[in-house]
Amino acid sequence: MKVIRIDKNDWAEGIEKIRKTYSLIGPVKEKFYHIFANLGSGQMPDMEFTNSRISPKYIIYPQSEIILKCSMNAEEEDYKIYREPEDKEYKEKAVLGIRPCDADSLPVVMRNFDTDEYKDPYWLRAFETTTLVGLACDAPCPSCFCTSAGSGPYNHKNLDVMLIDNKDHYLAEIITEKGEKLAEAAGWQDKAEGIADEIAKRKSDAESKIESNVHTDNLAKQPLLDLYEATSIWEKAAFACINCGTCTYVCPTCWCFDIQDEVYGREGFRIRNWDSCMYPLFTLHASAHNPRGTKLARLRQRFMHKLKYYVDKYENGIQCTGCGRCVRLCPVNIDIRRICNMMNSYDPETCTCEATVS
Amino acid sequence: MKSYTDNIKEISKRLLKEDKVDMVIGYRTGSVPLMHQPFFAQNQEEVDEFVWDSNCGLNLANYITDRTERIGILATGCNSRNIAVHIVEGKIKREQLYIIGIPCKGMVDRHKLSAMADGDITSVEDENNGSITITGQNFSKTVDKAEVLQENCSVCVHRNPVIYDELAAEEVTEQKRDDVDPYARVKEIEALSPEEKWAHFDDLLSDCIRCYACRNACPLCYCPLCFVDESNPQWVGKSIDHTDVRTFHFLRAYHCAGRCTDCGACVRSCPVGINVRDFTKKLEKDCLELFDWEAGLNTEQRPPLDTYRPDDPEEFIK
Amino acid sequence: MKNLLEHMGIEPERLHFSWISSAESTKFVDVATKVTEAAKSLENKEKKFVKTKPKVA
Amino acid sequence: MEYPQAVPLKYRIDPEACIYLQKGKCGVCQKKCPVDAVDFEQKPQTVNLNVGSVILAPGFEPFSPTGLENYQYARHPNVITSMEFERILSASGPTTGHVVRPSDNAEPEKIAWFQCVGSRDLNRCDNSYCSSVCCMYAIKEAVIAKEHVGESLDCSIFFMDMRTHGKEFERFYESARDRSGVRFVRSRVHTVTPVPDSDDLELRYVTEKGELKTEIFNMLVLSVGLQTSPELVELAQNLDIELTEGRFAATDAFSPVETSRPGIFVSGAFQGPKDIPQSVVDSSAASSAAGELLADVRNTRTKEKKIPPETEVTGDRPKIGVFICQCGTNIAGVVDVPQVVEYASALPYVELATDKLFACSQDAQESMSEMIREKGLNRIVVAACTPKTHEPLFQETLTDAGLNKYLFEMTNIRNQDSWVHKNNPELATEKAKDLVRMAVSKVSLQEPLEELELGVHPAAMVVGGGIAGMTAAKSFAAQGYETHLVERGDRLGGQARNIFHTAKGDSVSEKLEELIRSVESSDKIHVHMNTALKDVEGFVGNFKSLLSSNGNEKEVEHGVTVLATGAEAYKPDEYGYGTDDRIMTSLELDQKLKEDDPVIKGLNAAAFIQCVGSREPGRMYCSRLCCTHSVENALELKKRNPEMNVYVLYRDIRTYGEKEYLYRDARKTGVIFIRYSPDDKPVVKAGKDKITITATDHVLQMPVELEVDLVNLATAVIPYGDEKLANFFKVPMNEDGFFIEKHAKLGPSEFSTDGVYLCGLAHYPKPIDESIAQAKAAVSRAVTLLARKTVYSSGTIAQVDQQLCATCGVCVSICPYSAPSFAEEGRFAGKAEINPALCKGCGLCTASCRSGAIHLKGFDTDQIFSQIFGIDEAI
Repeated sequence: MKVIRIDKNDWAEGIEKIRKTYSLIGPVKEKFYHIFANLGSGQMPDMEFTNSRISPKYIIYPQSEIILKCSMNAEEEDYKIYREPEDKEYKEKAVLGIRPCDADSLPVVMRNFDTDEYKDPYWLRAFETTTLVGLACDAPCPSCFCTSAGSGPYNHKNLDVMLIDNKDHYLAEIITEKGEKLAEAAGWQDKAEGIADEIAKRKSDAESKIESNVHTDNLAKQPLLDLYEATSIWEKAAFACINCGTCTYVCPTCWCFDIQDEVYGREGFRIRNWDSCMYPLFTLHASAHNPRGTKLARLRQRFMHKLKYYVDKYENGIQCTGCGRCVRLCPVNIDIRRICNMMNSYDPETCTCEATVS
Repeated sequence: MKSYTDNIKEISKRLLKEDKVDMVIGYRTGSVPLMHQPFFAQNQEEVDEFVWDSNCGLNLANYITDRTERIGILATGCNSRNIAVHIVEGKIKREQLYIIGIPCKGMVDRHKLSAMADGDITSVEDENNGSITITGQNFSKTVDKAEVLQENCSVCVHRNPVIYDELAAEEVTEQKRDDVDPYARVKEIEALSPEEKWAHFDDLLSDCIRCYACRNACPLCYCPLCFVDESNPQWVGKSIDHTDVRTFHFLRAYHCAGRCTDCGACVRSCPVGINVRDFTKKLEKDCLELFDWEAGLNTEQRPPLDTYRPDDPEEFIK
Repeated sequence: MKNLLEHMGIEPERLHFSWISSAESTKFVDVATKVTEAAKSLENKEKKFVKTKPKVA
Repeated sequence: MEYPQAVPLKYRIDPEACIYLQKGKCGVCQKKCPVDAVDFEQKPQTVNLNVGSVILAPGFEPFSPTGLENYQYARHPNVITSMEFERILSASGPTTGHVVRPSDNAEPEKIAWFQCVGSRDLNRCDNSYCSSVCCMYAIKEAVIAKEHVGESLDCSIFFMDMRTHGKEFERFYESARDRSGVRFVRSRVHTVTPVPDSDDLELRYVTEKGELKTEIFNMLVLSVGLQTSPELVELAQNLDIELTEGRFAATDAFSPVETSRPGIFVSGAFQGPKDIPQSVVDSSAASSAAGELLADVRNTRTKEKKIPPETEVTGDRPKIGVFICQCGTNIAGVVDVPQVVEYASALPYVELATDKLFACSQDAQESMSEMIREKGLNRIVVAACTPKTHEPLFQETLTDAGLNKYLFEMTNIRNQDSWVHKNNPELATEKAKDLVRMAVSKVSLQEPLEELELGVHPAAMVVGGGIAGMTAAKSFAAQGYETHLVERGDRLGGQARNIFHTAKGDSVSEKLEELIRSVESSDKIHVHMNTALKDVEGFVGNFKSLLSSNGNEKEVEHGVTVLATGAEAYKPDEYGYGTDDRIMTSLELDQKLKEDDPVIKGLNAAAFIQCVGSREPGRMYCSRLCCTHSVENALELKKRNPEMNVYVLYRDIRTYGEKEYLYRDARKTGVIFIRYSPDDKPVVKAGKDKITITATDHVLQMPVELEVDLVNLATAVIPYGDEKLANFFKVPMNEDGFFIEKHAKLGPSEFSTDGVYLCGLAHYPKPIDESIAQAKAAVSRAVTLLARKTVYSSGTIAQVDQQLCATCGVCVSICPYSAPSFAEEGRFAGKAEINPALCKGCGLCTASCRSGAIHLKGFDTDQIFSQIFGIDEAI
């Protein structure tokens, strides 16, 4: 792996260069919070940020996305015949400053969109045309727990380039070919040698700042039905839950969607929208029966999916990268760390568990 | 404000012990700052988890809808008014409730405080002298609580509960409408031209992700099937198209007309910090001006839009 | 309802309430014409609350 | 066709004008008529009918001002009568509602109305009565004219007394003056002269201040009065019934619809000049009176109709029949009907589309019925005129053909299309297609609906034991129904106890005692004295009321309810009332007159002050009876002591109808009438010997001082405004506290709530004869229900999807008919449910249900949406 040095004075210049081939997305402060947004001409990413309030998953997987389109004009040929929209662009894009935890959510989501049986063309095309220029995390939040969720502040395995802020310059680890291509286009070629130790130290420093963690060692071993029936976990948590979709919408790894047909004027659109397992409509059957008709069932589904079903099915850790957004933004303080630890420590014999957040 | 917490614990323990109630609904300390969790206690140990300070901003009336137990519940001014609305609308019976009244000095605005902080807040100290200290990894700041109150609290004219069985503290002095103008912000918007108004709300809602936290945090939104979730007919599109987003907010607000107590739960719960109250406060003002009505001040009268009286104002008909 | 619509930027001219009995056909024509004209004469021609193109990805 | 509302709405030939009938030539109409409806051979026939009673409702004729030369009516085209002006205002009139004057079809800028043309006039005609209706219709015409032309139209009404004594009329008068800007000029114009070289008219009149003025108007409307035609006078003679001085059928105050000949009843303007609500009251009262007479033979001549069993259509593919009416040339003259038919036949699920010359005609109905059976149609669309009048007819055809009558949709391509777009036939045709397409898309989703059959408990309850209540109870009993008469006080009789004479001079107490006796002795009437209504449940045909009397509670069942709760006299705090015994209300004076108090004869002077508490802000209504009452008592005082000086201080004397004679007589006898204005009210000072009244004399424009020994305050009639009672039956009250009837004109004695009726002062102030008429009217309306034995609920009612109900109670609170309530038991206990018998299908609950749990059958969202999306295709 190659590491280069990007002087912050050359940073802007490089960005201007890659603008020609990439559309750029980066952190921008809007009102109170940072979001990932398209960078207009001349606009620079604001790299002095903790993390965006909402996860940047929408860059590849938009909240509402037109997937098919048809005419609603009876005289036209494709009247009520759905086709892929011709104007859908998959221009090369680069995301600047994405945090490792968010990048680490991509392989998780990919497990859903890229399977042997089914490949989601929209997600994959968007993913393939995206180059991720990550920014290693030196000041994690108190509610971050990436290190115990299979990610980490310096985790570069799902990035194409990882930047490390080093005062007047960035150290950039070029991880993939995509990354290489971008660095070339930007003209960042200043190789930094002999800094492996320093990076390792920075990494362990950052990791040591992660104060909280989740215990996941026991999750796979827990009998599924026991967890499912662990009312001591679910009852109190479900009480506070208001079944809003905040946690799922801010989560980088939640992938569920709903498909809706809408008519605008003389055109019809098939739109894919994020859905949320917190909503009563999520599993509502046409018969009006709802297998997850209660708040408790819905809340349990969310955590069981992330922390048990996923674990069992993919054997690849939990469906969570520890970004901590749901912890910070849940209006009623339902804390995935607490729930995870409860599930991990649940003793079916005594029906008790440890309700700690550490 | 220790005394509040202690009194609450004491009352709750007594109620449970005397078997007056099956549960007491209050708050417990949250795992992150500014975020206490609505929580119910069924025994003495659980009562010990109770806490009360200026981070108890969600409306507890949201948690009693259609419950059948005998419930002890903490209620500030606005919460108690929502309980009254619940009683009027048949969502709970007065006999089921033991209302522990909390004279309220306002809740702090978590959005405001986070924006003030240089980094993440790790702890919040609610001093009794009316100041708030926020501490993070590399900073500590003390601010006047009045400055960081939720906007609805700073213009609140019903801080004391309107119905209760017992008070957990002495009543606080009410702010008068002459001193604070609850509708200052509404008036600002009213003064804009239609184009500016449209633009204002476009901007206001531009961040909305339609997570429905505002709706779900609202005690008034208890319909088994919300109009936005209806699919036949589908009143509102489900995407984040701005027309649909606005339709949702506008109609939700309208459904709350004459019922909203400006508890601020919608704003507090919004993950992206939208001031949903720009809709609801206008309706509150209209109800006051047109019908001399404030929501939830008694448990008998129905809100004005639920009833018809021949003397209802009808200036809008030309 | 009218107040709230106006509050969020719908011009007052766009929503109109009148009592018109079934016998007052001329009044109905009048009112309908006036309201239509008033709405058409608004400076801003942008259709509000009309979905023309989905503004989504 | 005589006028658009004629029943039946058919053409007839005027034999006087027909060339064929007169000269035996022409006959063009016969050749042209496509259905051979013209028959010149028809001859008048004499039909003998054997009937038990006769009701006369022959109406009136408008006074013809042809003879009044000073008004130029016969000579100048721009002087027209109010009836002619009505036609000008009418959308279906000669100018299609455009206010233009006849001479040049130009829009006038200034119109004057002259009141009392052919009324209150003995010099130029012999109608000395007041026609009762002209003041109000003139104001209405002025206001509508201003609405049509615009604010700028100058409308002036020249009048003597403004008589807006009807319900809600005073407010209308006020708003016409203050909001619409109609000018009211108290003056009788003496000269009208055409302005040379123009089509205008010059008016010369004397103002209130005595100034002579001339003013030019573009147009003049003569508010002509009502009179009985000579033919009617002849009819009356043939029938041997007595007429009054004004040539109206003579009746008695206590039997206001009975003519002098038993078994012959009268209603409407033939009984006296009156407006629509009063005529409607009369007609119901007359039918009730006839019903009392014929109660024994009820239902002996009726035939029952056979209805085929209903075809089951659920689950069947829609097979829609579309019938498009040409309505003669009404529709076909504008809309290209064959094109619409062709279009309709290609619409989805349409099995058959055809046109009819007149879809409502007997043969068209029969062929429709046949086609339904033949083609197996299961949904029907009729594109014709208004469903308001014709929907029931077509639904009956469906029923006759064995189809559920709700599998039907009607669309109005006449009133809403061919009539309004007659200048644009092409677009009208397109619009007709749109309307038909919308109806077709809706009807395909229509489902058969069920009407609930409900029994009717054959008993009535009357609330209030006054004269109206007792009359109602007696009428029910006479028609064979058990009746509960509930009176909260300890005596029957109500306000009538306090009244001395009727306007016709009959003693009230005698008749009242007679009435009380007959009520008390009737074995069908159960009188509940000292009784309050504690609770009411149930609905039309099946009410259960809880009566409470001295702590004893009793439940009574009844099918109908009449509210006759009356009103009371306003107790004034003005004019020194209460400070001096010589200042009294009208009822107190009546008491003295009744007792023949010797004080009365000894009085030197007495004054009546009118409008005490009436026509005031906060009580903006005329109490209707006080003018007559005061004038009558003024006459009585004069009778007892002709030397007495009697003054009446008034704002407008409102002795409407033939009560005007009393006013005339009072003036003749020397009663002095002094008008005051509400901003300069008389001032009453009670001295030791005399009471001094200071007022401004309207003739002299100077203050006058009257010294009197007695002041009579004609105080307002105030309803009890009993909200609890109103709530029991979910009946509305207006801001004054009077009950609001179903329809101001057409339903004056009933409520919108089925099975509940009203009469007497609780409805509006009125004299005894009108109260009695209304009591009988209420009974007549009620008996039409009781006589049916069963009632059917409508199929178009709301229904709760209880899974979705949020139990918020908005529907319960907002329903004017108490139809929704919370289910008490079962799976959905606590959720709202709707009583089909109470639901009127108004849709209020459906619209106000936040969670969308309520659906209005026949107007469900998908049905309405299919219709709306049907329009979309046109855009």
